[in-house]
Amino acid sequence: MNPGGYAVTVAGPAGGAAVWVDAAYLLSAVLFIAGLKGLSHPRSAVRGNLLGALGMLLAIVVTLVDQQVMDWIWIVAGVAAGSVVGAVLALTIKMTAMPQLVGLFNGFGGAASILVAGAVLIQIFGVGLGGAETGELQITIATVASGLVGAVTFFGSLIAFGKLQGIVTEKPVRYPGEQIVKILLLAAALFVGVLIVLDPSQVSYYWILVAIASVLGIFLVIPIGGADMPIVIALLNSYSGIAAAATGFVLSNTILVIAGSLVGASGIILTQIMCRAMNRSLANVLFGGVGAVIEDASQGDVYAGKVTSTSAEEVAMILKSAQRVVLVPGYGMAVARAQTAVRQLTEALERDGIEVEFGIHPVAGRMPGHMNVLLAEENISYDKLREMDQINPTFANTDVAIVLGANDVVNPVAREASGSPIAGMPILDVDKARTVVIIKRSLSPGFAGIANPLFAADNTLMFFGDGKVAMDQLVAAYRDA
Amino acid sequence: MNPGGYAVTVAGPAGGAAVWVDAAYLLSAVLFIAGLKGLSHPRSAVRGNLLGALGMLLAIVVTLVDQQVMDWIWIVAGVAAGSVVGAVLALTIKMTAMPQLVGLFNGFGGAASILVAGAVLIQIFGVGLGGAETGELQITIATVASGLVGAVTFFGSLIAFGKLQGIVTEKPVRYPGEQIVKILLLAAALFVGVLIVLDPSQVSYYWILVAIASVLGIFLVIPIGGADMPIVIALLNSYSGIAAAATGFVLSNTILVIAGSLVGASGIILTQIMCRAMNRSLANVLFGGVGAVIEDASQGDVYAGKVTSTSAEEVAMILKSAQRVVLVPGYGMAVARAQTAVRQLTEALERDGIEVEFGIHPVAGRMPGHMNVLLAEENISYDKLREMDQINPTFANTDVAIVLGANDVVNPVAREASGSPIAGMPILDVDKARTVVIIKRSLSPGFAGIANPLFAADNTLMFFGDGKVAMDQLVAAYRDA
Amino acid sequence: MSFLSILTIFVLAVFVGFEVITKVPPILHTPLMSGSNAISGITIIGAIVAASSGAGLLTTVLGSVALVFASINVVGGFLVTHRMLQKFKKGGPR
Amino acid sequence: MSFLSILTIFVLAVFVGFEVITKVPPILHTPLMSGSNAISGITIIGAIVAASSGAGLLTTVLGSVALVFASINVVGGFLVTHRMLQKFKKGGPR
Ligand SMILES: NC(=O)c1ccc[n+]([C@@H]2O[C@H](COP(=O)([O-])OP(=O)(O)OC[C@H]3O[C@@H](n4cnc5c(N)ncnc54)[C@H](OP(=O)(O)O)[C@@H]3O)[C@@H](O)[C@H]2O)c1
Ligand SMILES: NC(=O)c1ccc[n+]([C@@H]2O[C@H](COP(=O)([O-])OP(=O)(O)OC[C@H]3O[C@@H](n4cnc5c(N)ncnc54)[C@H](OP(=O)(O)O)[C@@H]3O)[C@@H](O)[C@H]2O)c1
Repeated sequence: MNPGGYAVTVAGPAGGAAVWVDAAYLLSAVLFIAGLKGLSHPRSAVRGNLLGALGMLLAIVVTLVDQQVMDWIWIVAGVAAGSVVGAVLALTIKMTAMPQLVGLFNGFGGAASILVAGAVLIQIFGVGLGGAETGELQITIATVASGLVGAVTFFGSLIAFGKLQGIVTEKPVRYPGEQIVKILLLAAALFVGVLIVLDPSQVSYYWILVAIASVLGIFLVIPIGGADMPIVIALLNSYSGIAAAATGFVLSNTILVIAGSLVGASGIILTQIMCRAMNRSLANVLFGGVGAVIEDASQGDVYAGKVTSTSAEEVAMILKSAQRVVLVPGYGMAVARAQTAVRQLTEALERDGIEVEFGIHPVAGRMPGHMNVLLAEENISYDKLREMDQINPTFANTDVAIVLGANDVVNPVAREASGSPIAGMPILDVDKARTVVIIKRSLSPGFAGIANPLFAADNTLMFFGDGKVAMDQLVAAYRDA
Repeated sequence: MNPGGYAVTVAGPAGGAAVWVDAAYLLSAVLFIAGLKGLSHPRSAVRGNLLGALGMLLAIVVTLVDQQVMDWIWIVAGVAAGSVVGAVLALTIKMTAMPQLVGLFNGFGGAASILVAGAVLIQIFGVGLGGAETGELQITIATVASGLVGAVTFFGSLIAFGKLQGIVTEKPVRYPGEQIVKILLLAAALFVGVLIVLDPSQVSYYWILVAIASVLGIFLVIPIGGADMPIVIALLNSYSGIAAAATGFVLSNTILVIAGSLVGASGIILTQIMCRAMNRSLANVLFGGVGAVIEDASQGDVYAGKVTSTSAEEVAMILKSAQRVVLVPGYGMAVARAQTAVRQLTEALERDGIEVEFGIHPVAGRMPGHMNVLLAEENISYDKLREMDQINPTFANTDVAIVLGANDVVNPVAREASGSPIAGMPILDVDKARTVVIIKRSLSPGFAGIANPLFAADNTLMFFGDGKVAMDQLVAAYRDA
Repeated sequence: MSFLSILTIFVLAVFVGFEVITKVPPILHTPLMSGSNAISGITIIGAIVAASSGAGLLTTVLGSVALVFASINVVGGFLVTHRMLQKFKKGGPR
Repeated sequence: MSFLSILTIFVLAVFVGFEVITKVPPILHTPLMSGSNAISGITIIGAIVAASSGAGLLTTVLGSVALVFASINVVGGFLVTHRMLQKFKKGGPR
């Protein structure tokens, strides 16, 4: 139906596209959706990702053919440079560094949105080419959205990357008046945005907007602790989708809108899942500043004289007589890169007919599903990686639960309705197992900064040491035993 | 993006709609989707249906306001007449007649599509008003689709209604060359369709198309047996959605397209679910002609001397000492209208602390979910209505399974990989219960026309009689016992 | 609206339909059937457009008859679905 | 394309996204994150349009730089997702 009251047919860069281009875009949208549907099972996931890549290739090729490309050299050079960098990064990165890599890629997507929206603005309103008699409002508002969200995404992602990579301090950087500063920055950005909408020919305003939004992006992420970065990255992932969709509104391009909104939805859902698994609100993550390690005065009291420490040999003996062992990995396994030793122990146990399963908490590690990726890399069957709801009822029949570098996700304090930061967070009930072996370097707390009474429980043995070293010792001891 | 090669901006009746109309249509599309999402749980289902109705109301009101209505009298009269008829039918129909009612409503939707597409064709190409310089192809093809699918839906639904209501013979009407007749009719319809596309000003061709498609609709459904009507209705439901979507393409109206495709998807999915639950292909249902009662010669052998019949008093005694009873209703319960007695028995049993659950096979009765509706009408909690996968593991701990007017869905022959018509159909494993009581009028077979060895099993008691009469007797006997 | 935008909307709506409907449990399949059937009465919009186009008596009559059919479908469909759904209750029979 | 058709497409795509993504199991959440991130590199289409518009050196340069960023996102994203997903195998470690 042709809107009569408010005609918004977009002239501008994409005005002359033929029907076959739109048809190809529709096909690639279907490929993206099919690709994401493929991710609903490990069996179909590889093919799903390939379908997504195919959709992208189709969209790119069609666009290249459709555009009367003037300077092929620019296009070729840009794509070639980007592809090489992307491929090298993707192929050389360690699996443990996956969170920061996704964050970085994410930022680049945001940067691209800023630049594209800026270029379109210049083209339509600055240079005067193309001409936008109608639909100015859609274009200008969408451009402002692209620039704002894109810049927050780019700089926010860079900070998140820096925090995870250790370039920027992991600690939450907090200061008085923090929230006010952020609100002022946002208000300033919106004000400039309105100016642009009112007079889009002032192209320089756009860059001012981008500058303010960049600072906002930095100020939004810097006060958040390193352990919360996964949530930030998921949220920024959603933003990068929104920025792409906004760019789609700028260009009246369906494939940008569809792909962008798919990604926007995906990021929001992952963010929600993580928040729910930690029993925290998103607002608390973004503005609450949990993540500072609070010194817990009562720690001495909790553990005093009740902690039993153990050795590789003792654990190996206990394992020899076990029938069912559950391994619970956490952030410490990723830090220590102990996953190879985990696989070796699993193989050794299974050779003796012992049943081995893994209990994976949804927020164990640094990213949702992080443990699964690390263990999958070691060729451990995804059948053995059990979600919280599946593994919890089985701890009662488990002889040994080995907790490797996990802390908060097994802290029974979460079950008590107290005022502790993790109260109400669903946990893995390892304490129900006959024997619990905890491998970590010290009695120091995990991310939430609170003591863990599990360490002092009667059926708990503490095996102190670096995750990898301890697991290697354990594998050797088990083989000798 | 404005397609350049093939401009299809639709002039015609809907050409002048304002942006707020489209916005309202988008809102009602969202309401439809939210409404269907509400149907994912009984808790939210009532609200979901109301949301859907609200979406419809919004769309109607907006359209009325937007159209420069000439003759209000026509509109008011039409809506009033239809609403009264619809309301009376909806409020007076017996729940057991639900399948035919849905079939009838469905047919009316198809009829509306025929008439609307025809009116648009006359308006644009016949009278010359509106004028369709561009986009003829979209309009004409969509009109042909509306007329063809709408007419098949209308007359197919009428026949399905007639079969379920007993007006048309329930038996599959088969004759030599049946498939060829259908193919010729379809070919003729398509040929006329092509003529219309080539020269849309020949409006009379449209009515020829509708006439042929109507005959096709009748010939498609009449050879199918009465018991397969639910599948036919689900499929025609899908068709009515497709016809609405096609009308949407005729009018370039988004809400018709969206609502139509939602319904199209829904019907197809229900069709698939039913076919899978019967382990038959859709082609087999539509063209295979199962449903004729095949006389089974070996029936006598199966039952000879092995059937134990029982009385209400004996069953009541057995129930008295039971701890867990599972009721398995089937088509016979609906025919006999025995559901009130079922509720009374349930209440009596529960008063004595006996656990009662219901095992509902996905294709028990005449419609997917049919048993659930009948039992819900009796205020039986949906918690107690168990799906096949949930109830099957519990039969081993069940003292008495009462099978009320069900046959094929409990026939153990289905488990054997033989050549029987129901081989491979998943069934309810009532034979695993300690005692099985089967209430039916005779030893005659169910819809699939094959003998049921369960009737002759050692732990089976046959309680012969009409479902309602038998249940009433049973309730009385149980109260007296 | 261009053919391809409407086609895109169609394809996306089919995806939404498939995803949403596959989540409906078997217990609600009959209400789903009658409820989605009521939604297919959306043709009523087309009927209003046709009946009020003023393009001649014939189209007005056709549109009005379509209006009767579509109204039966819509009103009857939503009402009967409501009647059914109201019965679905949790908790024992009283 | 009218604003409302594009808005309609947006809304439907968000619905499809929510429905499809909620079906992804936790085990695949990391690949989902990197894979959907790769899809957000669709801005590469916009970059091509901008870089090839011929509206002046400035837009060409902006477009080309955007092209570099977007290509990193796309190529890196799909590749790293592929690398991860290949590891997910059923059956014991060999
Ligand atoms: N995964 C996500 O998506 C996500 C997102 C946001 C927040 N979080 C938060 O992150 C936390 C994750 O829980 P978690 O149990 O996995 O981790 P955690 O509670 O942070 O505990 C990790 C433990 O690993 C130990 N560790 C560190 N380096 C080690 C090494 N080299 N060798 C052995 N042990 C080492 C530490 O103890 P020592 O220092 O004594 O060795 C620490 O107690 C939760 O609080 C969760 O809310 C997760
Ligand atoms: N639900 C669906 O969506 C659907 C769709 C298509 C096909 N079907 C087919 O329909 C069949 C449904 O299975 P079902 O087990 O429910 O039914 P069934 O196998 O057709 O058996 C129904 C039984 O009810 C008995 N009965 C009939 N009237 C009765 C009365 N007044 N009182 C007591 N008993 C009475 C009949 O035995 P007597 O004559 O001895 O009394 C008959 O054996 C399946 O074969 C299925 O494939 C269902």
